[in-house]
Amino acid sequence: MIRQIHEPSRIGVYVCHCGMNIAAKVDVEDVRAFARSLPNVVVAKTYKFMCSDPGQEMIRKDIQEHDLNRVVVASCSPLLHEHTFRRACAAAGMNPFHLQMANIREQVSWVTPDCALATRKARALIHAAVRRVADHYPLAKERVNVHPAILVVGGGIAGIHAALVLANAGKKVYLVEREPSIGGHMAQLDKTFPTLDCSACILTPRMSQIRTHPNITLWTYAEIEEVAGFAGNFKVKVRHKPRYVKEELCVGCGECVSACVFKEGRVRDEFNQGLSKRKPIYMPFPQATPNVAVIDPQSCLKIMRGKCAMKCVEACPRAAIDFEQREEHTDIEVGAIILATGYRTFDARKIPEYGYGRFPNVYTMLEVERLVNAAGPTGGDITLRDGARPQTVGIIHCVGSRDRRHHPYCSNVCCMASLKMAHLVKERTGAEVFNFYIDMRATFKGYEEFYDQVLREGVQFIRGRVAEVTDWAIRPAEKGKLVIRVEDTLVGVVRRIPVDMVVLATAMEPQEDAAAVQRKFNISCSQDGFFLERHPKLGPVSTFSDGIFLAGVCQGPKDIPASVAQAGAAAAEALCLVDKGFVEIEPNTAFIDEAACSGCRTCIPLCPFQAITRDAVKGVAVINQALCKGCGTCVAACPSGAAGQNMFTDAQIYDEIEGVLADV
Amino acid sequence: MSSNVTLPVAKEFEPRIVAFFCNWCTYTAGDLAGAARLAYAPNMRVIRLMCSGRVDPEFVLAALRQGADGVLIGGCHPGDCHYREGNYKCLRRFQLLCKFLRQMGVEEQRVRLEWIAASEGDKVQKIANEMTAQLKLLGPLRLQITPRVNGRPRAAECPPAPTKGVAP
Amino acid sequence: MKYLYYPGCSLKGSGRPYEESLLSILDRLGVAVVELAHWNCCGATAYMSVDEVQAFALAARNLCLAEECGGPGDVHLLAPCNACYLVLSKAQVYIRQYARIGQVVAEALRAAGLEYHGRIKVRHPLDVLWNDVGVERIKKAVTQPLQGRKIACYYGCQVVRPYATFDNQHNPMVMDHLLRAAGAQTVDWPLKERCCGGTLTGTMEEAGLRLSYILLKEARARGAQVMATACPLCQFNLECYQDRMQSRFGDGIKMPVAYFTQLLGMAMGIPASKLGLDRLLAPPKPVIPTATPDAAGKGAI
Amino acid sequence: MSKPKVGFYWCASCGGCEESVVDLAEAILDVTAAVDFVFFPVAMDFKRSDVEAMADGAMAACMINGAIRSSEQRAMAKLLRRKAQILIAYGACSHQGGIPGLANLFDRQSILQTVYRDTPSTVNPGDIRPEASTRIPHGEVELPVLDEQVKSLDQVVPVDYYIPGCAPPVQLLKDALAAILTGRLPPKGSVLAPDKALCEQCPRAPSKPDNLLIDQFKRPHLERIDPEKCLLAQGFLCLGPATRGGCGWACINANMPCTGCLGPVSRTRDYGGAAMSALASLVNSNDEAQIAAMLETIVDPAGTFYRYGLPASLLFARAGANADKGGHEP
Repeated sequence: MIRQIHEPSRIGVYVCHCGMNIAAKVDVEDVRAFARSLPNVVVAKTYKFMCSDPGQEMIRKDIQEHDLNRVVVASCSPLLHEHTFRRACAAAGMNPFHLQMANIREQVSWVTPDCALATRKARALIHAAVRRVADHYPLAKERVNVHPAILVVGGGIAGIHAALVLANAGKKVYLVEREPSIGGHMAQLDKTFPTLDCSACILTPRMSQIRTHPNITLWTYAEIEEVAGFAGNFKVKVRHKPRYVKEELCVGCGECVSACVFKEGRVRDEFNQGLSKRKPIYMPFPQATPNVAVIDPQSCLKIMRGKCAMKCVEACPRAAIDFEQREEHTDIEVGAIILATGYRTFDARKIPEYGYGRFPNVYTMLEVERLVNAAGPTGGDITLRDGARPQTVGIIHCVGSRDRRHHPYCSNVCCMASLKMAHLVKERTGAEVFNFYIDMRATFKGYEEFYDQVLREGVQFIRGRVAEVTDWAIRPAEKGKLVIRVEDTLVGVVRRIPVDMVVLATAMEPQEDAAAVQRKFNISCSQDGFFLERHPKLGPVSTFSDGIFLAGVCQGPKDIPASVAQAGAAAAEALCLVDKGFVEIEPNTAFIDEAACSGCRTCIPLCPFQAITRDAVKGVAVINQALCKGCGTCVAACPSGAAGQNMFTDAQIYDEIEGVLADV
Repeated sequence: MSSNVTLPVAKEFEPRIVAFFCNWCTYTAGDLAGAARLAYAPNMRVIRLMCSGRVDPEFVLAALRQGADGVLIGGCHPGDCHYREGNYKCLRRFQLLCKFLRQMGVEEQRVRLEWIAASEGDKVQKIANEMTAQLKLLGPLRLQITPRVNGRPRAAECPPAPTKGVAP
Repeated sequence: MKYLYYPGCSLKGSGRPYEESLLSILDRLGVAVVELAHWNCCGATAYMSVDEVQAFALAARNLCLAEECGGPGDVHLLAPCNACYLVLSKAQVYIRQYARIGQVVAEALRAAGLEYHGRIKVRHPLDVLWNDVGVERIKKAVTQPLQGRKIACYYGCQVVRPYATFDNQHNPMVMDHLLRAAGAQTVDWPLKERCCGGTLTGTMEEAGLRLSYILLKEARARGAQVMATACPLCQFNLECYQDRMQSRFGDGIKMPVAYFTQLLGMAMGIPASKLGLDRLLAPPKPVIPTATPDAAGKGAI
Repeated sequence: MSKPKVGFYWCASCGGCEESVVDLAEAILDVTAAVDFVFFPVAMDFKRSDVEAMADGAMAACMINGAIRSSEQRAMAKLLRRKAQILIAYGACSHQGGIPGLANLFDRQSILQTVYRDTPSTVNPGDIRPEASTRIPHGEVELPVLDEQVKSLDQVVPVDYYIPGCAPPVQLLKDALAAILTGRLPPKGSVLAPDKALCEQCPRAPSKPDNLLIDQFKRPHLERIDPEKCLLAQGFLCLGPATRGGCGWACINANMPCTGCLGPVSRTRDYGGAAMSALASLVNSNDEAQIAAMLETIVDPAGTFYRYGLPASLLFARAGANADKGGHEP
């Protein structure tokens, strides 16, 4: 701890026009003149784009020519360009932490319609910054080495792609999936739009690459329990759920499944969306990776009641079944984390007027995907629950999305998925297919062409949000059918369309535990509940927590190409971090002035990171700079002013308070 | 006699609000309000802190003393704190501070704690407007301040002069 | 919990069976109700269409009276008639949300020396039986189960829309659950909250009758033996015009239309006279065996 | 060589500060041997006119105890400031406003009403109040005018040093006198006491857990207090962590929690704010309602955290209470 007595302040103030973004509302010349009049300000200038090269160059030159030792930049949010201007200051030989920014764009010009008031507010913020910056003292970022391994959470297509990119780049990857197999939703799909590739055919090779890649450790049926640490040095605890089958011994022969005392499946088969039943011991699906059986403790007699003939154990030639398996934990260290936790589909029961759960022949899109699939419960036959073939099928778009009662957002993939389904149903059954849409959105490569193709195939499109699906027949043709009642907004009449089968294109929504995951990883969610990216344009895969990146639908609804693209981007960002080898940590840590500390220990229990301990010999608190994350909670609580925080000292904050309140 | 500091009374009283926003949620929400061009009353002046846990009741008192008519503290929603629990520590202090402020005749609308997530730019707008309107109705905070007569430094009046730092 | 009971005009007139049966079953279930003194018209139907604000003032007067005699805290006001339930709920929302309406109503109340503080919770018997009493208590009170009789539960257009939160607005189920608890079978039919014709039957008989006829016809098609309702006007439209429907549509529907409270009362073994069964034109007796007055009256009211 | 001249005066105070001088015991003889008391109304017969007659700066030092609340006290403070080279605020009232400073929670008018009309023991049928000037047959008599608010000494006149405490501990007085006599004084404006909080060498410090969180705030008069364990760890609101040390843990030794009479350390802007921040942070709950319930037992935050220093606090007095201007001198 040292007391720094610095030379008198020589401050330069730089007011940015940001084109017209600031200058249209804030009288930048007035503000500049005001700044120049403040004590210790030796130069004040305006410039069109301060963040541009010439802008930075101007600051750099001024620091040298005017011998500045403090700089205030009044422009956009410090969250956007603080790093830029710190670099400019450092380039001129000034300590980069002698910079303070005044946010006169996001917090002034963009939110204040009145020019005079905006100018006044800008003056106040600059006044505060000028006062505060005089209290700044030299600081330096600390460099911490980065652990070279990377964790990918979620084994859907996004997680799979990210893991493969990283592993192919030679990085050690942990891929953690909570289901018994990787594959995610893509494994459930039959065909992919718009090219109608077989989903399994393009996904399965990727899944087996994951399984065999020397750089990838795959843990399925496992969840993340705890995340501690920070960018470059995360400490993660992984919980392995017992599958009661030894993964290293099982070869996926399926003998145990046939041998199970349950002759028929009795449990809802998750993979087939409940359209078929499985046994308590089962293979998740034919291409499951790892290809290992798993026992469901909710239905296995041995586990539930302790009594069973245990035919499975007898049947297994490799003695892989182990009812003694218990939950296990592994601790790993990684430098970066990619979250690819995916989505779930909207529960169509929440819109009872569409009859899902009441009328047997109302299906969700994902259910019909399983029906269409050759490996599905009907062997690819699109049949109704009674085995009949539908003659007419209605596909309802935007179920749960673009709906203020549920999700206001557009779910992004439903139009195309509905087109694909319309094509498949027509192709397989020859049925007449109606699509009920609000707007058709077919915006990416090859999508519009596909829409056009489906139109030409004779699929009917009715523009209007469906009011209800009912079994109330009022015309003979409606007898025994489901009637879709809808206002056809192109014709301007209410229509009743009788169909045999209704398919609901349900929205993608955040995973049920998205909020818990968000807390675990210390990131944010946007209003819709999906994980929040750092910047919608310029940081679409980063989060506000350094070292944690997003891929796939966990960040927002998107289709397979977009998920894969984002996964690649997330992998690249993670590579950047890991390959650089170190991270720089903001020096905003707390510290204790030993000469002032009475050893009262108020601060110790308040630290969420256990960074504070008591030095028993000196009788004072000590803050471990490596553990401190810089929240400042201890500093605010210290009753005798012995704790301080770099970059946010009491003096700096009081100066800001006085600065913003001064009548300027 | 005591020199009671009164704010200059303009045609319409324009309250001054000091806001302490945490870096991760509320400050970001403030930026989002800007990016979305959600116009709001210009009376609020934001001071960025890393966490609402950094908000010392002394800051609130100092702001009121310096002429603020209201103070807003913005932090992450409970459970969402970037530092796990800083917002809860803030909440504890805030509740005791409010009790004291009530005794001191400071109306409860003047000092508020709001949880504003990074995505809630509209909430920043709403609260800035709401608070400005409420403070306009309440009028200026009439503190009866007696400053010290000599300029010699004492902690209660002047910022500690030398700044401290950790040797880099 | 105690409930203030707001009968409204219907339950003292054409809807008397509803009042009698409701009070009987509440008594049997141990739910205390006290009739609100000096209540007035809720402001429904024609009044609401002609002068909305004055209708709200009428409703608000009742709310004020209830607040005055309801003691501190939330006051639960039981409004069995669907129209009363809707208007009282709507008045609350409009007074709160629209300052101009709130002001006019407050002025009117002031003239009568009243002021409304917003402490009233307007409750429908369906809501109270489902949420406060609970199915378990009802099951326990059932002595003569309805023996699988098929009932079409008709909620009417007003009770779940748009203010009620106790049931789903598109496929309400509370009445179904209650009657199933009483041993009945309820039919799945899609017209639960469609219009019965309302006051149209009185002014444009052609239109009104058709709407009622559609309901009865579909209920019959679904195998219903009885239609259960929670609204005096619905009950009236559906029951009293069955003859006229026959002459107009050439289709004779003879279906008893009873208040759900009457059916619950029958299952509880409450004598017919205490359920107002004899006041119905087509009592459900032929399809649902009622308790013999004396045998079932034991320990009852 | 003549001995340095020293004065000692009281304003709004209880007399405890004078007692603290008597507590010097035999050491008082050394003091009187070293200095000449030229003004000490409690102990010696000097008049105001004696002081007025002195040349400006004639006293080497003058200590004033008590807060400032009346026209007379203000006039005396100004007078003594002129006559003394070093003016010392002596004791909590003079230093920070003290217990009399809690009167700033009320306006003057309501205080007068309470005292002269409302208390149960008041018998005052004519509602007679002290008047600044009263005409009697012999002429006009004057009483000091009661100010609107209570102030610390430095809110009236410039103060050179502070000796804190209610009353100041004898050791601090001894040290201060020694410093004055030897001329080895710290920079002006200093508080003549250690600048570390009381916990530093508290005899109970070893019993304080490192990770103390508080589940319940107890009130000392309602509970049995363990005579050895850290009081805060027992749930008593001990203000030791926020309060300047130097008192010799007198209260702690008497098994009572620190109430904060020595005031804040130099790094604190608002004593109560700092104390509230520390103690509330330790409340062991994250639930809003539960926190509120736990804080219920702190019934009087102003009286608890500003017992000795409301006038010196950032808010100074109850906001907006200044309706009555009657007590102000021109």
